[in-house]
Amino acid sequence: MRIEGKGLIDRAHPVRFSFDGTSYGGYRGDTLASALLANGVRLMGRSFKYHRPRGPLTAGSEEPNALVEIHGKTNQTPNVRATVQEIFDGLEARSQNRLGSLKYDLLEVNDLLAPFFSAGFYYKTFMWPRAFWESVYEPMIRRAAGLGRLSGKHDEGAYEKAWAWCDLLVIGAGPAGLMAALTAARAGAQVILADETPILGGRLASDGGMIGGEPALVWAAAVEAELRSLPNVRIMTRTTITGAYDNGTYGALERVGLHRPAKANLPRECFWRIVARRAVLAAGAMERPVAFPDNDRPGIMLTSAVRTYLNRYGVVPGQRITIFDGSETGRALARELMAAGVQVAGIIDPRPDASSLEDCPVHLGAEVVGSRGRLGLSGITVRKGAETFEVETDCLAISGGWNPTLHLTCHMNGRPRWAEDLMAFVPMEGAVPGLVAAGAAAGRFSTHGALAGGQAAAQGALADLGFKVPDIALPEAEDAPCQPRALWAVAAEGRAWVDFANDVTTKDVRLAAQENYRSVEHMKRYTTQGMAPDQGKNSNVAALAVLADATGRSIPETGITTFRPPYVPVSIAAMGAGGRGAGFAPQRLMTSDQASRDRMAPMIEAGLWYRPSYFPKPGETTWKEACDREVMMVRNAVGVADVSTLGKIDIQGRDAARFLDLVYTNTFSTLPVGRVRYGLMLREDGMVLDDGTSARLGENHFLMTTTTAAAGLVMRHLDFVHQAFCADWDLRFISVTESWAQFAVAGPKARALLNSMLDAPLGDVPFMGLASVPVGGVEARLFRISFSGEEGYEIAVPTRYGEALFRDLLARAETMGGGPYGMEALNVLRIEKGFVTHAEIHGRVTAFDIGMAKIVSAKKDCIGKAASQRPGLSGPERQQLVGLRSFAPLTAGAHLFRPGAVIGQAADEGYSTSTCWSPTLNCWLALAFLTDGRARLGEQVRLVDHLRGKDVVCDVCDPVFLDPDGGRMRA
Amino acid sequence: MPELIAKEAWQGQAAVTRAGLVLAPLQDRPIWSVALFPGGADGAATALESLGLGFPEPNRWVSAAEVRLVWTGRAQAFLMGAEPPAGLAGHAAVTDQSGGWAGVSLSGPAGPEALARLVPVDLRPGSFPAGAAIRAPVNHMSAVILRTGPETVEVWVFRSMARTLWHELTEVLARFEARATVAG
Amino acid sequence: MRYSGLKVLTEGLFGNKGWKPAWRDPAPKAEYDAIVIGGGGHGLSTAYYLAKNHKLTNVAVLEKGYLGGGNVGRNTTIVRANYFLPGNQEFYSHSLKLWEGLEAELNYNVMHSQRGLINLFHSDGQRDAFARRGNAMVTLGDDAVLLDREGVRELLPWLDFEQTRFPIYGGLLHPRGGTARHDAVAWGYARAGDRRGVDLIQNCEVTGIDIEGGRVVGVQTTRGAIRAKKVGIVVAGRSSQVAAMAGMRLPIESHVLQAFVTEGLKPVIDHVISFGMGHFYISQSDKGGLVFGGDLDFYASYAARGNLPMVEHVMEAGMTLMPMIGRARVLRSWGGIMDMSPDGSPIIDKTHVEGLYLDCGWNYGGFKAVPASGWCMAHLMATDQPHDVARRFRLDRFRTGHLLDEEGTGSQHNLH
Amino acid sequence: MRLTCPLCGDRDRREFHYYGSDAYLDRPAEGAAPAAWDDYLHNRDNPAGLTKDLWYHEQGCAQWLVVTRNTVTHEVSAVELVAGRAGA
Repeated sequence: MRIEGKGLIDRAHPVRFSFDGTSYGGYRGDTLASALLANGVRLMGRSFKYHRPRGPLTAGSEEPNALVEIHGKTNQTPNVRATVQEIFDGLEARSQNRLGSLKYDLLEVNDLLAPFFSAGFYYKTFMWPRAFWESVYEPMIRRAAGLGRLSGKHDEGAYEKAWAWCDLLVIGAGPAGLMAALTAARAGAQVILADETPILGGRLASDGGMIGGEPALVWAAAVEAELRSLPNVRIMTRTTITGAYDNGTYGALERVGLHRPAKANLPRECFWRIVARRAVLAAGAMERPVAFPDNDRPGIMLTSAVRTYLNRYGVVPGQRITIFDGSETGRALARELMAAGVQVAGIIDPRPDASSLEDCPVHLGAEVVGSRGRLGLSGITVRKGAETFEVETDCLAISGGWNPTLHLTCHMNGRPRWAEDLMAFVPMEGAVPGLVAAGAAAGRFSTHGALAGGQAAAQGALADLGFKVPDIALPEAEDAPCQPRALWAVAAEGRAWVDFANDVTTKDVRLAAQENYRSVEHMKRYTTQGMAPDQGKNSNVAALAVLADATGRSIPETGITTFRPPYVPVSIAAMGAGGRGAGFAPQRLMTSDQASRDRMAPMIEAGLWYRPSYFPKPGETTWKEACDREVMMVRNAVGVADVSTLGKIDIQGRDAARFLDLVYTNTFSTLPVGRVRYGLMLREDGMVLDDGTSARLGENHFLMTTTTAAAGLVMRHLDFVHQAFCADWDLRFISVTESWAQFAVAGPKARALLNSMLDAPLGDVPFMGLASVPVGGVEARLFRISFSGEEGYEIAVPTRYGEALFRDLLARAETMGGGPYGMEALNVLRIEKGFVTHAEIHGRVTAFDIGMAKIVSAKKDCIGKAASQRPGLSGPERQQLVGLRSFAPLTAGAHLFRPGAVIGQAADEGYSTSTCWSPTLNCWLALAFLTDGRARLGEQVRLVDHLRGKDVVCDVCDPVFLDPDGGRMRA
Repeated sequence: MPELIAKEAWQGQAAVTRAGLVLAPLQDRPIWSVALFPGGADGAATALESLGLGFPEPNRWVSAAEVRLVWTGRAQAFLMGAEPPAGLAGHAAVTDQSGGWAGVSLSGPAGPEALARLVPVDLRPGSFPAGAAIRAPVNHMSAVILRTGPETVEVWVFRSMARTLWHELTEVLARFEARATVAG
Repeated sequence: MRYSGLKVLTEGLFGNKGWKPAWRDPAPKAEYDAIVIGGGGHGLSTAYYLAKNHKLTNVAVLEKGYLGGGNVGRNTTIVRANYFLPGNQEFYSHSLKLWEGLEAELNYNVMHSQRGLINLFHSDGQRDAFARRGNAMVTLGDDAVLLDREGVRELLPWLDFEQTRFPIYGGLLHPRGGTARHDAVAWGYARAGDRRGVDLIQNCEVTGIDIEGGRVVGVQTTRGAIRAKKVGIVVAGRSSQVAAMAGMRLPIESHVLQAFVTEGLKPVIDHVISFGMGHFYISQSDKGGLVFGGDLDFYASYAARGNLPMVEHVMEAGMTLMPMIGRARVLRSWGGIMDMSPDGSPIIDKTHVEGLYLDCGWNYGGFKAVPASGWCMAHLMATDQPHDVARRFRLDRFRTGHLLDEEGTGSQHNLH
Repeated sequence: MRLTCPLCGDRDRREFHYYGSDAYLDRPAEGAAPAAWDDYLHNRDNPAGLTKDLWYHEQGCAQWLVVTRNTVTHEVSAVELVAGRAGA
């Protein structure tokens, strides 16, 4: 029911929305919950386990009951708090967690079975027969459990992540937060003021009151206006601080587009990383419910929530309201309701000695011990002394006291402190370095306490940061002393809910104690209390109070479970913004990229790079046809491949050669200028890290190449070795991977191809030699190296000429029966030659394993040498690199056995790493690791691939299948 | 053979303006890494004097006419816009980085706010003033970032990632623009 | 008291008044035949199997906090046996077999759910590496199926097969892989051990290990000195500190691993799925929350909480792989402290002190190992001989080079 | 988590790569006993409290850093350049 003249909603802007298919009206500024309550709708959901009818308990993000699905045009969002979701034209909300309609939920039968669904019942049953768990019990449990539904469709919404920096982050814009922000802003500090709601003021918007002699909201508006006028202040509304992390980092979730119709590119949410030198936690406090039998019916809500609905939204959630509250706020609510013309059926005040002077019935020393109403509250049972009586009512406001909103102070393992004088937990000071709690969050519940606390917290932060602390007179405000109250549970028979969201009752907590799950952590985990969407915000303290009572301990002795981030649930899409599709990692493109795509080459991922898989010709229907052709093209004519993705590191200095001697197993100081040498690099633990070639460009100048996969790893490794062990050497190096485009030109016609384009004919460049050659007016570097086994060159030009050179190379190659080749052919060519890649040097192999022990120099130390000499890393029991040949297809990842051996782990002697059909040798080849393999050349092994149905006997041979003497490369 | 034709990192890419921000591709230019050898600072300084440049302090860049010297690491700077002067040899390792980097400029008062979507460093003028140059990530990419005007910031990344940079920045601007249209 | 469906019914009818404590709270005795330091999953299962397999019933478990308060209660609940190196393979295979009978063994429903685990791969090279793994599993007698892209699509049609950064080439399906209810495992072993006479002593922190003449004789605790003939250190997460009490310096570095759970959702993910190109694995709990995790935060830590960079990385991985989970909300994140060893594999071995045994270095694979770890540790403590399936988990293997490096990332502790 | 790089200033943890204990700086001399290498590569004090470890400013200046840090509170008390340390 809407109350004229009350609330901060915008009555000039009516809004239409729907809930479960029924259209309703509300106003801009309404939440879904306030608008539904205004329309007389109290039933908004079903509880998790028992499927009990539920309506809102709160008016905030801690809501445990009123969770709904929001449906957009293309997707849906489950578990949205109706108490937070703002309405807009066209908003479509649906209830969730029901089988049938919200009013007639078939799973309500669970409520009747409640005696058998006690805490932890599932640990004690569903064990027989064994096979029924996956086939019967678990599917049944899963279907009944859960809350809302995901659609299963990709989330195509826009999301954003952002950074912000400030001197002072103020969390919450109630009186404490406003005062803190104002104090810091006037000092000139960079201030961020964040509040979860769309407006500033916090509970001032719900509770009214006076500040500085004027209505509190007038004061708040003036502060807001000043803050908005200052360039050093950033106000972030609809923004919840979700987590406190190390060194002043805070996570925050901003609801950017959730309160309006979807709009292209408008983020739904933005996840902020706020870096704050200091922070003030001014998040207020949360009211606690009271556990009494059937305390969960729609219409029963917190006193503070009823007050918020009345004063902020101009809504009363019933026609005849009862208040079960032993504090002055309960009295204030009663007066406000009556002033608004709403009938108050009575105040049930557990205090025996409080005033009974109100314009409505007051029952002192009384408690609510029961409630009625199938889908919503229709009456309550009140007990006063020995007598009980019924009260007809459709809305009951309850209050069991207040808990400071201290959750963020626990995020770095701080444990709250029990304050007996407040009957509440308060933040442990210093729990989050740089963060200070103020106002109700620190247990100072009066308005004056909030203003003074906010100011003091800001002043402390300013002083720490070296700002001049401004002198601001504190406005006058109410400063009623806190009346400690703790009404956790009413002693009465029946199920009394502690955790509404997970359907945990006081009986469950007591059962946990009875079964010796007495640690508060055991109780939580056994009953699931505190693990629901509200994260125990409404139930943790009460549950442990009940546990303390059941185990005969005090509350501080019982302890408290901790609160973990996020403070409110955060969508995966928001924290993962940018990750969708290709955004997960940068895409690196070679200069030849477009030319390869122009030739219809499928591009495949190689680390972050994209490389052509093969270059299809008309008439070729499979990749293998293209691959075989490309291999033969290289073997018989000439092929061109872009190899720019290999890491290239330019190394200079008088100690450059000495450095290479340290990081490579073999010696580079003896390499003549103008020559290239293959090098093997180990990790310090002795395993092969990477391999590649390094060229000596000058006496003190080398160019190292790495594999594509390990380029970054090697750079980091070199930086470490340099900075940790030889920082004083005359040595500098830098990656030049991006500065050069480099192309392999391989095949018997490679030299002819180069000669057709170089500005001067190629002189005598020996195998593993290098030359500087002019091409098309550009000075190119030419390396005579081969990864194919053919006469091969790699020609490098500055990146900007890469595309032109590539296109030109291809055009010329094609006139000679050659052309481009892709990764597939490149792989076949190198397998035929027994060259290893990271398929072989996969981090568990030594130089010994791959037959390269001979290039670990005995004359010098190198990184990894000592550890590689551990006894377990060489010898006949090691699996060693061999070749396998067969006329039947081979697969990589198959395992090797002796022919005739019984297949089993004990007989397993190795595995294949790379395979191909060799069009050159007309058979299948594989590289493999085989126990004592080098001693077994000429033997046969059985290659078994269970997964792909292969069982082939093949010949063990040297891994260099083709041209073992290297005559073709050296030609 | 005919001359090889150079291709700019941003060949054919036009600037875009959204939400009051101008994202513009920058022309390629000579870029040389100048990395001082131990004890090479004085010799290098002498050589660099010919360009009118001193070696920049960490997180700073200096310029003379169109030539810049940008700090990029310990005892390392990028010389942008000119070939390295003679006389550096022996004092510094000089390495051609030209064409290996792709740069954009982002201009407009909200530039730092837009870049705060991708860069985990505060680029507002108060903490990133005139003459500032840093190494920092742009989302998952390594970058060199410079303030080149009161409302202009340059971002340089590896050339192979140019397309990703452009995509991520234009996406940021699109979101920014959408936010601006619903603000208030 | 035996648990059963009938018992739940009868107790339900009579107000659940008859349920007995799941375990006793005994005061520590002056002396035990064996003491297990650490009341986590591994410690509790060690004590249980000492009692059950080796008839040692004068046994105590000393726990500084509450039972199951460490990593057994803060993991992503995955149970699998998909290793490929001899040494690991047979151990996890044995463990999975124990899991398969665990409810009957313990008379406690640990909700072991063999829903199938799928490791996705994203290149030909990764496919071959997974084939090697799968073939090793089948060779051992376990189960593995290599799925191609269409095979994955059939099971997981909602993955992003079109736009994801690293396309899905296929997956290795391990049908017997799955999940279990983590707390229940600790409680089940605790209750079963208690029933066999094991003393479970909570809030009892070991502060010293008493050694005389190279032989262990007992421990000092916050509840007094306790003598023992044999002592097992089973305190993954704090191994370095407890081992230091016996003068040992372990090949262990402690790291934090974060995990996440969303709000409850109706069933949407029926398997355990792991991403091959980023650190991300996910399943859905029976309560409906999506339970997922990623890699370590990567810095040494005892804080049991993490930071945002890894949080964001995990979420971004989720968004590129399965953008349908975008609107699920993360309810809670937490961290566990991992014993990271230099090859990613555990240690179950004797020490230089007679009667002192060590079970540690579980990296982040400890949960699925709970049954076999206890089984093998109990065997070692009772017989002084390593159990055959744990014979390679030696403390000296880093010195000798007999490594068990499944990831191939080498001796850097945090890279496994 | 944030680290103050001596060159680049206060930066987010995501810019850094972590290696391990600063024990990695004390590489045994050539010919050292296997036990020394075992200790160097594998065995760690692994303190719950103050520690020194190695971080690489990969997304910044590419410097290796020695960070003095508390493994329980994550408080950072000092950051130095590996290359700039005494005796380097």
